[in-house]
This record gives sequence, C-alpha cells and structure tokens, in this order.
Amino acid sequence: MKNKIIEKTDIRPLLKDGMSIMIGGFLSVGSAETVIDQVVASGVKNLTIYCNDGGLGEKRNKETGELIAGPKGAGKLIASGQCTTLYATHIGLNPLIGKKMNTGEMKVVLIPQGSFAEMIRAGGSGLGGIITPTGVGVDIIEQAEHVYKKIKLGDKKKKTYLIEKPLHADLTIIKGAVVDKLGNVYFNKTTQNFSRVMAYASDVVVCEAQKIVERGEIDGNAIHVPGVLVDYIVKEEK
Amino acid sequence: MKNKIIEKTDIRPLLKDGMSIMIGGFLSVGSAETVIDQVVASGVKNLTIYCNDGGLGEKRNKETGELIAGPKGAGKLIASGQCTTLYATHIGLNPLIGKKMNTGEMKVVLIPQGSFAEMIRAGGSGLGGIITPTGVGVDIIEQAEHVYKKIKLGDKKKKTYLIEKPLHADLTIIKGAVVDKLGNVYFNKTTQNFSRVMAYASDVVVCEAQKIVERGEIDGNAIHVPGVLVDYIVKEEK
Amino acid sequence: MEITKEMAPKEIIARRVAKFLKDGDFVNLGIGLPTEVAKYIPSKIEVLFQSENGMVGLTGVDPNHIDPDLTNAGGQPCGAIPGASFFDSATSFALIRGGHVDYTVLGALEVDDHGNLANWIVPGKMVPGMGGAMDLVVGAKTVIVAMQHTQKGAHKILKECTLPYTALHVVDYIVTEECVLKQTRSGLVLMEINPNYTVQQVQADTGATLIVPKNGPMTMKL
Amino acid sequence: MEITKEMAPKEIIARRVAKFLKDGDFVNLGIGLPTEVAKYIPSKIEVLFQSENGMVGLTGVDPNHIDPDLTNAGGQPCGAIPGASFFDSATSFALIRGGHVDYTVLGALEVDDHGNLANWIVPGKMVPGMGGAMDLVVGAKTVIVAMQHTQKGAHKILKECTLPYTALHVVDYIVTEECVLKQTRSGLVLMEINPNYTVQQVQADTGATLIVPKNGPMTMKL
Repeated sequence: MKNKIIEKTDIRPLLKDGMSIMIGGFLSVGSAETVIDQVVASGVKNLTIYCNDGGLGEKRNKETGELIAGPKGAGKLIASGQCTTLYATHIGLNPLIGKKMNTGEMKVVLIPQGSFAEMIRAGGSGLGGIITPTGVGVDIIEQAEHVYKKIKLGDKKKKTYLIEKPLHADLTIIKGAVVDKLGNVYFNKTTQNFSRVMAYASDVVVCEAQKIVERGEIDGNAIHVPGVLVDYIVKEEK
Repeated sequence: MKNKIIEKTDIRPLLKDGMSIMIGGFLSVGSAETVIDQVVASGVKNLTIYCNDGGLGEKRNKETGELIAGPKGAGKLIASGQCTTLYATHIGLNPLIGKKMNTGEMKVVLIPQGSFAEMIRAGGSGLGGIITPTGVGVDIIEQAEHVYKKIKLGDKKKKTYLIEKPLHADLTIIKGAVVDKLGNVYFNKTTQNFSRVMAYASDVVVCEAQKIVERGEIDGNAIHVPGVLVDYIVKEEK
Repeated sequence: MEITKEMAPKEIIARRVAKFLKDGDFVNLGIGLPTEVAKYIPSKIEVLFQSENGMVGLTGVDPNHIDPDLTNAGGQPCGAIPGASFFDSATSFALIRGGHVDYTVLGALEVDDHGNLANWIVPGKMVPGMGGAMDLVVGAKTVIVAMQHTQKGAHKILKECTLPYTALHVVDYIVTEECVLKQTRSGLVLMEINPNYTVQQVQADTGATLIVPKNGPMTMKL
Repeated sequence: MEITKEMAPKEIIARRVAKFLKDGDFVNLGIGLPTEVAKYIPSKIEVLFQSENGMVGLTGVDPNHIDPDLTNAGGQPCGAIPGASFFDSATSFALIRGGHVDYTVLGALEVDDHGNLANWIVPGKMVPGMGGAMDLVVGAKTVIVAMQHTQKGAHKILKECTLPYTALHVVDYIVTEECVLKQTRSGLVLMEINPNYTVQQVQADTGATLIVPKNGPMTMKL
C-alpha cells in the first residue's frame, strides 16, 4: 500500500483559500501543533474552522506585557487572521475571538457541545442530521442557521426536539499518540475528544503522530480511528 | 463502592414476564451464554428481544437427526418459546424463527442493520431518533412501525430521509472479554458488535465476564464500555 | 454537621450539595463553585466524576505528576482514579444526554420557579459560549443549581428568568447558602433553611414566591 | 487475462470485479459469490476488507488458528491482517453509511435500469432479513452487483424490478459472466462484453434495453 507518511510541508497542496477545516483538540489538548503551524505558514485565507473552542490565545505577563506563550491549536489561525468563520461551543478562554467578533473580522457560530459532537458524527456517518432535545426553548439556538426545524416526536407523550444539520469539512487535522503505518490511530487519555468523530467528517484527514509504529503494534481492539480514514501521517515536531 | 459481582442466579429478581431485553452478539459471537441460560431457567414469558439476528438455532445431523449443538445466544429464548417479539436485522441462520412467525407464535420486526445499531445508539444517547437515507423507497421499511416519518432535509438539493425511533429496553445482557471490578468492559475482536451500544440503551445492564480483573488493569484508553453503565457482573461459566 | 456563622457561603453550598451524593453516583461538576463539592465527599463513599471532554474517573491533580494529555473540561491538568476510562466527545455526551449521569451540579445567573435556567449569557459581556451546559442540564437525571442566593443583593431566583435561557424545565434543586429549594409542579418548595436565616429573610432574598411546607422547612445541615 | 470458454461464470465475475479494485481501496464483499473476489486481488496491491460485524482488515481464516472471537459477517471464523481494527456495529455502519467504503460488492435477485436493486426478498420463501445490505448500498461510494446474468434463463436485469426493493438508484455497475454494465442517467451502458457472447445474445438475456456505445462495447478482460 502507498506510504501515508509525508513531510509536514507536503500538506501545503491540500490547503486552499476559503476551505473548511475541522481541528481536533479541547482547549488545545490533543491539537496537532506541527500541522497547524504549516497551515499558518501557508498563508491560506478565509478559513472556516470547526473546533470545540478556537484553541488558546497567547499568554502575556499582565504587568510587563511580555509574551509567555504563543497561541495554541486553532488559536494560531485566529491570531493569524486566517480563520474568518468559527464553529465552536466555547470561546471564553481565547478573548481574541470575542474582539474579532466585535470588529466584524470573524463570524462565530456557537453550538452546544453535545450537539456539536453529534452533528460532526452525523456528517461523518451519512446521517441526515441529529434529533436532540438540547436547545429546545432557547431562542438563539432554535433560530440558528444550523437548525433545520423543531419537531414533535414520540408515541404517547410527544416530546419536542430540534433537527440539526450534519457537519462536514474539506479537511480534518487531528493528532494521535500512536499511529501505525496503516493510519490506525490510538489516542491518549483526554486527547481523544473531538478528533475521533472529526476523522469521519471530512474529505481528507491528516493525522499528526507523536509516535509512528509498524502495523500490528497497536492492539486492534484499542484502535480509536481505523486507518482507512487517515490519508496522511505527519510526525509531530517538538 | 458496592460490589457489582453477583452469582448468576442473582439475576433472577431482575427478570419479569413481558419485559424487553437487548442481547449483544452477532450470530451469537459475543453473546453472554451463562446469563442467557439463567433467563431460560427463570421461565419468564412474553419477552421482547432486541438482537441482531435472534442467535443460532440447534444443529442436528441431517441424516441421523442427532443433536450436534443446542441453540446459542438469543436462539435459546426462541427455542424455549420465551421470546414472543424479536427486533432483528437477519434471521436466516435460525430457521426456527421463520417457522414461529408463520405459526403466529412470534412477531418479528426486521430493521436494516445500520439503522438498528443507530436506533439503539439513539435510545442510549437521549436522542429523539435517527435520520437515515437507508430504507427510503422501500415500502416495507417506510411503512414500518419503527419509522416516524419521511422527511426532506438539506440546503440545496433536498434529500429524502426516514426518521426512525430510538430503541430502549428494560435490560441489556452483554459479554466482555475482560471486565474490571468497576464494571469497565473490554471486548475482544468481533465480539464488540452490538454490545457496546446496547450498554447505553436500557435501565439495567448485566455484563458477563470471561475474565474479571482489578480496577486499573484495563488500559483506560481501551475501555469500550465505561463501568458506570454496568450494574452487575456475572462470571462466565465454561 | 451544623452550619456556623463563620462558614463561607461557598463552603456551605459545596458541603450541602455533597450530601446529595450516594455511593456509586456518577456526577458532573461545573467549573467554579460546583468543583468544590468534590472536597466534601465523605471518604466512606465513592462518587465517580465525569469530565465532559471525555473521561469517567476525574480526580484532583497530583502536582508532581502533571500529564499534558490528562485535563479537565476547563483545560486544566487533572488526575484519574484507577479504573478511569477515556472516550471521545460524542460518547461523552451520549453518557450525558442519555440520562446516565446521576447529578449535574452547576452555577446559574438566574433560575426561575418553572425550573428554567439561565447561565450562559452575561448581559453586556462577551458571550463565552454554552460549552456542554445545555446538554448537561437536559440530560442528567438530577440537576442541582449551586450558587449564592443573590448577586450583591439582586435576586437570582425569579418568577421568570430575564436572561436568555440555557434550558427550560430542567432544574430539580437549588442549593444556596440560605436554603435548599426543590422544584415541584406547583413551584419552588423551601425544603431546608440555614438556621442563621428566617423564612422571611430567605423570601425577601428571592424573586419568586416560595412554597413553605406546613410544618416549616427542615434545618439545613451539612 | 483472456476469458476462456471453460471458465466458470462465477470465476469470470469474481475476477472481473477484482479488476475494479486499486491499491488502498476499502471494500465490503457480500456473502456468496462476492466473497470470491478476494481470491483474485493481484498480490502487488493491497485492498482492505471490511466486515460489517465490526472490523477492517478481514482476511481468510487460518484453519490452524481458529479464534471464536474473530468471525466474519456470516458468523464464520475468519482471519485478520496485521493492523486490523475492531469496533462496534454503530461505528461499522458509520464507516458504511458515511461513504467511507470505496466499493460494496453484492449479489442481486433483480436490478433495473434505474439503478434500483432487489436482493432481500425471495418470493414464496421465508424472508431472512436485509442484514446490512440496505445500508451498504446506500452508503458505499461505488456499488457493484456481481451475479450471473440470468436465473436459469429468466431475466434478472430488468426495466423495472418486480420484487420489493432493497434500495433505489444505488447500483453503479453490474458485472456478470456476459458483460459489464454501467448505470448512467440514460440507462445501462454495455461497457464490456465477454468475447464468447454477441451483443444480441447479451441483449436477449437482459430485460432492459442496453445502451451500446457508438464503437461497440470493449472486450471484457480479467
């Protein structure tokens, strides 16, 4: 089978202005920093990003203003101005997003976290949408663009649900703790988060690997993402 | 925390006439034979069973009529006459089911396998149903009792889907290869099948264990069913 | 344990919420005050904590063993009990939305006597997003709002929420430093009262009319 | 490879279907004839087989190492390649319905020139159930029907299916011992023909009017 392992710069041809990218990680825990750095370096513009939280913003010393840490995860694409639309569940830990919303530089769509995970799963599973009780009675959600309609379902006591859209992107960028040469991915602890469902929900999947191993070295019962979903593997750089 | 490990006969008080039971396994691969034997021995009647296939029927030598192997998995409850309603995707390998359908002893509802898995997942995940393209244009499916309605969804090219019901039962019976004392379950190879989603979709979950280990002995990243879902553990008897 | 006059409101609240929890319960604690509840679980019982970013078996971080791959829903390093399990966000919310979580404990900006909750949009401030809160309150078996009774004297427990809702008809209990309220079909029942307050004081601090049991509320103990 | 007159119809079909597959393709083979396809994959390419009961990396069973926990979708013992992965039924059908499977190859009772498929109800016989077939044909990128051209002389490729449908507008190719048909908007195109048959013979064995390319069909090779 063709070799899936590529150099980090080899992802450049996959990137285009205006494309949509799903980025795994939860407050940047589990984000593919090496690959995201390449997206920044590529300079592609007008990106739509799907990410739980828009990553972390830069940290500065409150008194001296000195930079302690740069932005992380999807936060790098916020800081660079490349992300112009963000689908997320929480942006409170990256204040730059709120600022850019206010200036009109960015559009942000907030979705309840469970609905967001399920909508991505639906997009990757060929389902037409999700039917959730979450958000019923919440005007902002009921009127959101990601909601198809409100519906009553059930036999006896009809309950009200929202039908929400499946989500799908051009590219998914995730990071695994161990990745074998077939592309099978094993995540460590809470780094799994959105990466697992995102691997199903885009045309192309790039997986950054903390460690690359031979086929068969990961327990087949403990593979979180089957290799058939992963198109390219990039070794993490520390 | 209270001890979840019980004797096989201790499951008897959980059983009631007319109850619904989800049974893991795929053509009995991964079925909890020790626990199912107890359901047979209990003599509870009029059971509604959710199982991919209704298990296997008994095998007899075609010439001599001699019994080679008894029924397996849910097939035991078909043979005993305790199962009067079966939700399944395929019953071709247990001919007794067809016979009992013809005589009116059993009601059988056939559901596409992917829809069945997803409906069980929805029932266990608090979703109001599933939205699937599977079965559209198939009269028998469109008119089935498990379909709420046909719906068009989508932005540009509206696609037709079926909205199908979530499934939920009184009891789920599954079997794990390794189960720790907290109830965490690890399945081996193709024994995972429906057991994983069924663990979410009932009021009470009994897990048969091929091997019982201390907490922490299963890799936390490789736990297929979190122990919070498992109420009782029964050691498999060979 | 009796409530003393010196006890900080947050400690009263966290200790009282902890009393709800039984051995084997599966619980999600929101960020902030609710997190404090974990401190007060009696050692003879075991409660399993969920973290919506993908784990069962959350515990406090050991500062000598910080693992960058092991964080709570606030992105902060945490610990894991032996037998902790890890999973993806869809599975995490299958547990939450599917009714498998016994208690979710979270703060509120406003609650009303229909069980409605508003806790995600602070007026005039940037909207940080609802995170997992909307799913948590819709899905958990029992929803406990743990918060100080008033916001600098302003009512937070109201006849009708004025802020945008997080969810409708979801709150089961409200635990404050003044009392424990139980949501019923008829309205909020004053189940327990901090003995350092009178019923009149609690009612004055509340924007909804409380239902006082015939024999009066029980004394709130910790 | 040329088709010989001695070659069994099933071998012709299985070999021709195998020619569709490219290195790295992800494929689900139905029970029966489609399973035979795996035998004819050239050794220089690697195709990954899915089994809908929950695995990627299905291979033939090693009779000396039968594992009761490792079975195919027919419940029969099978093998697993190094790097095989196992998962639950919901995940399996997320792969299938989500369009991640490149080819699904399955048999049919009837197919028509609208791409409609009927393969689950045999008239007068007990209905065994659709299993995963309905999801497989709706979800796979390319659906290949692999079957003998006629059923004891009776047409199976029709203008309209007479049996209950498995799914509508899903079939992409039909591979028989006589020819390869491609479903287009205008109808079934006779892409390739077994040189031992004439176009007239194939048309006579077909219940739908075939579209014959201007320069005639190509010669079917294996």
